[in-house]
Formats: sequence, structure tokens, C-alpha cells
Amino acid sequence: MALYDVIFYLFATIVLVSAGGVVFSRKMMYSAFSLLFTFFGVSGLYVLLSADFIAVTQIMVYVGGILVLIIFGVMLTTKITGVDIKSGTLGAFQMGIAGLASLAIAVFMIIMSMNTQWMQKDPLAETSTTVEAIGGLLFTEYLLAFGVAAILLLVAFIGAALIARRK
Amino acid sequence: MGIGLTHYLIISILLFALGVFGIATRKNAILVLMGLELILNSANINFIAFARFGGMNIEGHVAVIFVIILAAAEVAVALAIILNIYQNFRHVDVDEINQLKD
Amino acid sequence: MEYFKNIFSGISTALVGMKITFSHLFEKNVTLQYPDTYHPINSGDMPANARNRIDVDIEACIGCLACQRDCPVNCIKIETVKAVAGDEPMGKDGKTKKLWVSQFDIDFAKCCFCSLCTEACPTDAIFMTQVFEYATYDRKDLVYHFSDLSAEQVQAKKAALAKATAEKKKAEAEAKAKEEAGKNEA
Amino acid sequence: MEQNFVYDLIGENLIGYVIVAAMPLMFVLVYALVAILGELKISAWIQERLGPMRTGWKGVLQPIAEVVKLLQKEDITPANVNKPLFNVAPFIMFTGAYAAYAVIPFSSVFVPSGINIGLFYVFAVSAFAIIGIVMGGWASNNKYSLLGAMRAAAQMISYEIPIAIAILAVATLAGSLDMQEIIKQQAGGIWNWFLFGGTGSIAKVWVIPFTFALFLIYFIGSLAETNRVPFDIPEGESEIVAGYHTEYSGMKFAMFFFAEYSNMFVVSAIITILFLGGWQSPFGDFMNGPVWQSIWFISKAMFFVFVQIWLRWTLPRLRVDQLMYVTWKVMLPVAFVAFFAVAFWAMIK
Repeated sequence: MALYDVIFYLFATIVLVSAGGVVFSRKMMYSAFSLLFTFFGVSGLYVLLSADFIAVTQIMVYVGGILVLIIFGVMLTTKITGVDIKSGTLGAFQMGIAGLASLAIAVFMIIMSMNTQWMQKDPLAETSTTVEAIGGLLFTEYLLAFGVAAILLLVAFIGAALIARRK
Repeated sequence: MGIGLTHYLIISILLFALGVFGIATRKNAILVLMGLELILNSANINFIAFARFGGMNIEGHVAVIFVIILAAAEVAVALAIILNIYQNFRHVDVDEINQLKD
Repeated sequence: MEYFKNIFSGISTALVGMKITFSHLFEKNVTLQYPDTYHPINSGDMPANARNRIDVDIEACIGCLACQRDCPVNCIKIETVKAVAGDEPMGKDGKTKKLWVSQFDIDFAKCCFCSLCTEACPTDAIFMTQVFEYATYDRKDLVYHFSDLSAEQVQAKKAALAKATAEKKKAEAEAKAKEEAGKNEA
Repeated sequence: MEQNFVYDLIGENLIGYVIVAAMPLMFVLVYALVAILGELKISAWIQERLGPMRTGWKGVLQPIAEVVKLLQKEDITPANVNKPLFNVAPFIMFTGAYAAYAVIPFSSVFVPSGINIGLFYVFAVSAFAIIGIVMGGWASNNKYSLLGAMRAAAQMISYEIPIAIAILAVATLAGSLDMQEIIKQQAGGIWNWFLFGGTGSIAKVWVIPFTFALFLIYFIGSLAETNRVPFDIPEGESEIVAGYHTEYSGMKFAMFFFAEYSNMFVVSAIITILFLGGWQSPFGDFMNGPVWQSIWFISKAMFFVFVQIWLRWTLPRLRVDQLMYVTWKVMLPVAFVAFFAVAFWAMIK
């Protein structure tokens, strides 16, 4: 087994176990902090797919921004006086249906993905960096989308600040 | 057989199924948001995997960047709305929030 | 304009402060290295009326218990044995004392160095010294015994006292008996 | 990987990877001892004291005594803390602090991992510190810890923005996010450092005030990132005991302590790389061999560690509103203006 495979399975385990922690844990804070390991593991997978810029962006935006926001959200919308910040779930019957449905989705899609003849090309040559290529694409072909995304971010943050403000 | 496209797809599918399960079963709005993040991440893994193995090249990376931008904007707005809901209802249980006014 | 002035003054005052602290970096240190190169007793810096460790001149002590009564924290423990005639302790001033001080303990773990005992003492037997370093590894070692009588001596004194008392009682009884007898005869 | 003498010696295999990964740790351990001693001695000298004098010659062994004391202390876990998170938080914090060392080039022949987006990477892993602090503060089940953690998160997120703009400006000037590339562009003596606008004709003098402004912004922001005075609001002793690490003791406190000190070196190293030519000798090619390079690099970075300690005994702690005023109303606009000026210069150069 090559080193690459070992590292792949390591990160895959981190991602799946911690995602399970997010979904199944009874305490909200545990879910939030499990999300940290999910993001970290996904970023490791990006590195294995030689997407270095995306991997670092993943850590920066998800861990440094979104996760902190979510933790603040958890703290602000629950009473911190008790240690156990729990969240209610549905009854066993509904849980069973939801579990069966998502399991069915997973099984169906796995079978589908294994039987499909994907348009496989030879793996990309190990490029030294993806930053230049991404920057080039963003400022030529996707310039409009890039500009719209920038405006969207601005609008979203102004809107968020406006909505969250106490009246 | 080394690690190929299918491995990454399977991880992405499992992550997606976990996210769907989380969204379907959890009542707390913030936990629903976390399930959404899992689904977005699984989509991103797909993009990057196809960029590496399926000839999508750098365009896959660009798509992921836009997904991340949208995720950031979405979380900011969603949390603002959730905070507002909390101020009005004193809870964030998505099953019981069934009216637009308080 | 106010805004730029604020920024400028913020940076410049920080720099002024840094200059001052930097100059202090090379100034002569004022630390006195207490046990190594400096000692208050050797250098005579200890004030004459400093409240330090208590010492007891057991020869001068008359066992009056004034210090024990005045101690606010009850750290002094004194026991006395009455002296028998002929075997009386000699005081500092050449007069004999009435009591043997069989036990004079001070627990310095309790002592609050208030100096009330030294003021109460009629013979200046208990007084403050210059010594202040007497840390130990065991709290029991902080109980100081000042009495110069050994346990056997105390036993002997007690026995002598008991004997003397018994003799005195016997003599009294005899004298009484004699008196009774004399009365009866009369 | 071409810039690593360890791989040249023993080849690029698992043993080589482990050795390369462990070398910065060795450095951090030694550096932390020096920094602790420096903190004790410099603070003492500024206050005209002598500082520790009794362990070793003039007290030079004091940091070892402190570390031994911390390690053998009882590891107290308070009764009502959230145990898993309480135990994990210091390690996440230290992981974030140590991960940054993966891309710091100590010399032209040694950088643990010469990835092309080193600057961006260092900036991203600092996010782990925020998570570690919030986790520790929340898990402690103590209002002061929680307050400290909230303050730390608010402060670090706010100060990341001007810092990011300062980093971006230098990356624009260098045309690269690779630290080795950035350093190589500053070859040829003090005048070519990015503090003085980088290489170029004499016409660059007009951009020097802007690079100086960026330098100051990065330095002030890095003070806030590492929670050093005057931005030590998250652990202000007079208000909230010790902030997020109030409940920690022994080994776990040592991890927080260690992470803080290694963060101090990381920000000093980054400021050295961005503005002071990294491992480049200030005299051009004179004294610029591989060993000299690491000496230059470490001494430049240690100078900024010294400045951080020096500032600690100069400035009082800011208030929270002052802190936010400084970052949003002063540093951010100035950083934007300086960034545009520098970008303009990079364009016409």
C-alpha cells in the first residue's frame, strides 16, 4: 500500500467519522466542533487531489469564517446557563424513515457511480501551482461571474448586518 | 488499483447522505445549516475529483471557489435570519416556526 | 483632519513611550540581592525596634504569665512549678524567684509579631531580636522551647514540691493534733 | 522540494519527511526557552530589576525550571467542564501554531515544505487558533473564559482583514505567494527590501511611505493576532482573570503557553519575510551563505520578538471599543490606500 493510499484512507476516515459526529451527536457544541474536523479532512482530500489553493481556501473560509459564525450562532441562540446544549430530534419512526431514505440515496448513487463509465482522462500532470491558472480563468472567462460574486458578498454582508441588528 | 475517481465519489456520496439525514432529522435551524454545509462540501469534493481525473481541469477549481463564496454569503444571511427568529420566538425550532409574523 | 492628527499622535506617543522604556533597559539595576550580596542585619539596615523573632531570657522570667495572657493568638504556653524553700531559682537581679518555669513554649507558626508580650513583661525577659530567617521544613520545628529545665528536672522539682507540700501538711496536721492534744490536756 | 538540504542528504523518503517535519519542532523548543528567558529578563531590566538570578549563571536556566515546573504540576480538570473539548482545545491551538512552521524558509536550502501558496497557507492556519481559543473558553464552563474567548475571536477576526490586505500588497509587489520567491526578489542589500519598495529604479521613493504604512499595519495586526500587549484584551488579568485559559493548569496550560510563544515567532518571521528580506543578508552577497542566511533570518525575527516584549512594558491595554476603532476606522482605510498605491507601483514598474 502506497503512502498516498494510507493518507487517503486516513483523511476519508476523518471526514466520515466527524460528519457522523455532526449529524448524530446529541449536543450542539459537539456537532459544531465535529464540523471543524470535517472541513479539515475535506481540505486534506483536496491536497491529495493536488488542489492546493482550494485546500487552503477551504481552511480559511470554512474554518476561519463559517465555523466561527456557526459557533457564535450556537452560543447566541441557546441558553448557556446549562452545560448541556441539546437539540431535539424526531421520533423513532420518522428517524427510521429519514435514515432509510438517505441510506437508499447513498446506495443508489454508489451503485450508479461504480457502474458509470466516467469520462476518464489521464490524471493531470503534477502542476507546480494552480494559483496562476485559477487567477487567469477568473479574470478572463469568468470575469462577470467573479464580479457578480463580489457584489453578492457585499450585499449579503450588508443584508446580514441589517437583519441581525436589534430593533 | 490505486485510489481513483470512484473512491472520491463514494466519500462525496456518503457525506451527501449524512448531510441529507442531518437536514431531515434535526429540528434546530443551526444544525440544519450544518447539514447544508456537509452537502456543499460533498459537491466540492466532486468538482475537485473531476478536475483531477475527469478532464475538468482548472474550471472545476473555479466552480469550487464560487461554491465557497456562496456558502460564506449563505451562512452569514442564514445566521442573521436565525438570530432574528430567536429574538422573536426565543427558540430556533424549524418545526414550530410556521408563520412569518410573530 | 482631527482623524489624521489622532493617528499621528497615536504613533508618535507610542514611539516616545518606547524610547523611555528603552532607555530604562540600560539603567543601573536597583535590585538588592538579599541573601547573596546584601543582608539587612550585616549591613545594619534592620531598624532597632523591628518586630522579628522573639527570644526569652529564661533567667529573668518570673513565670507571671503576663505575656501568655496578653497574647492575642495564644501562641505562648507557660507552665510553672512552685519552688520549695532552699531550692529556689536565682533571678537576674540576684534575688530568688518563687517559681520554676518548667515549660515556656512559643509557637512561631501562630505568632503574629505584635510585640504585645514584650510590653507586658515586667522583667523584660521576653524581647524581640534581629533574627528573621528561621524557616523550616516542618511546622513542628517552629515551636520553640525556652525552658532550661529537662524533663527529669521538672519531675524532680514536682516531686520535691509534692514532698514539701506533704511534709508541710503532715507538720500542720501534727501541729494541729498537738494543739488538740494540748487543749484536751487542758 | 528542490530547496531542502535534508532531502539531498538522505533522499526523499519517509525518514526524510519525518526529520524535516521534526526540525522546526526542535527549533521551537529551543526558541521558546530563549523567549521565556527574554521575557523575564527584558521585563526586569526595563523595570530596573535583575530578574531571575539563582538558576544557573545569572539565571539563564530559569526557563528550564519553569518548563519542568509546568510539566510536573498536577493536571487539574475542573468538575463541571466539558471534558472532551476541554482536553482537545490546547492541542488544536498548538497544531495551528505549529502548522505554520511548515512553510517558513529558514534559509535558501531549508524550508520544510516549499509550497507555492505559503503566505496564504500561514494566513489560513491561524484560523485554528481562533477555534482552539473558542473551544477552550466554552468548554471551561466559566464566564471569564467564555468572555475571553469571545473577545479573542472578535479581535482576531477583525485584525485578520488589515493583515490580509498588507500581505496581499506585498504579494502583488512580488507577483508570488511563494515565500522563497518573495525573499529571492529582495536580494541585494537593505535598499532592495520590500520595506523600501523592493528592487527598482530610484523612482520607487514615492512608494516607500506606503510600504512603511503596510509594515506598521502588519506589525500592529500581528500583535493583536498573538494577543500581545497592548491587545491582550482576551486575557486581561485585571478584568477577566486570565481569559480563555483561566481553568487550565499543568501540561495543558503549557500547550497554550507554547502555542502563544511559537505564534510570536511565526508573525515575526512573516514580517521579516515580507518586508525585511527574509534570510537575505543586509549587505547584498556579502555573508550570504546558507548558514549565514539562517542566522540572519533568526536574528531578524528575534528582533521583532524583542520588540513585542519591549512594547509589553511600554503601552497600556486598550479598551474594546478602542480596539475596534483602530482596526476598522484606522488600519483598514490606510491599508486600502497603501494597497492601491503599491499595486499601482507594481503595475507601472
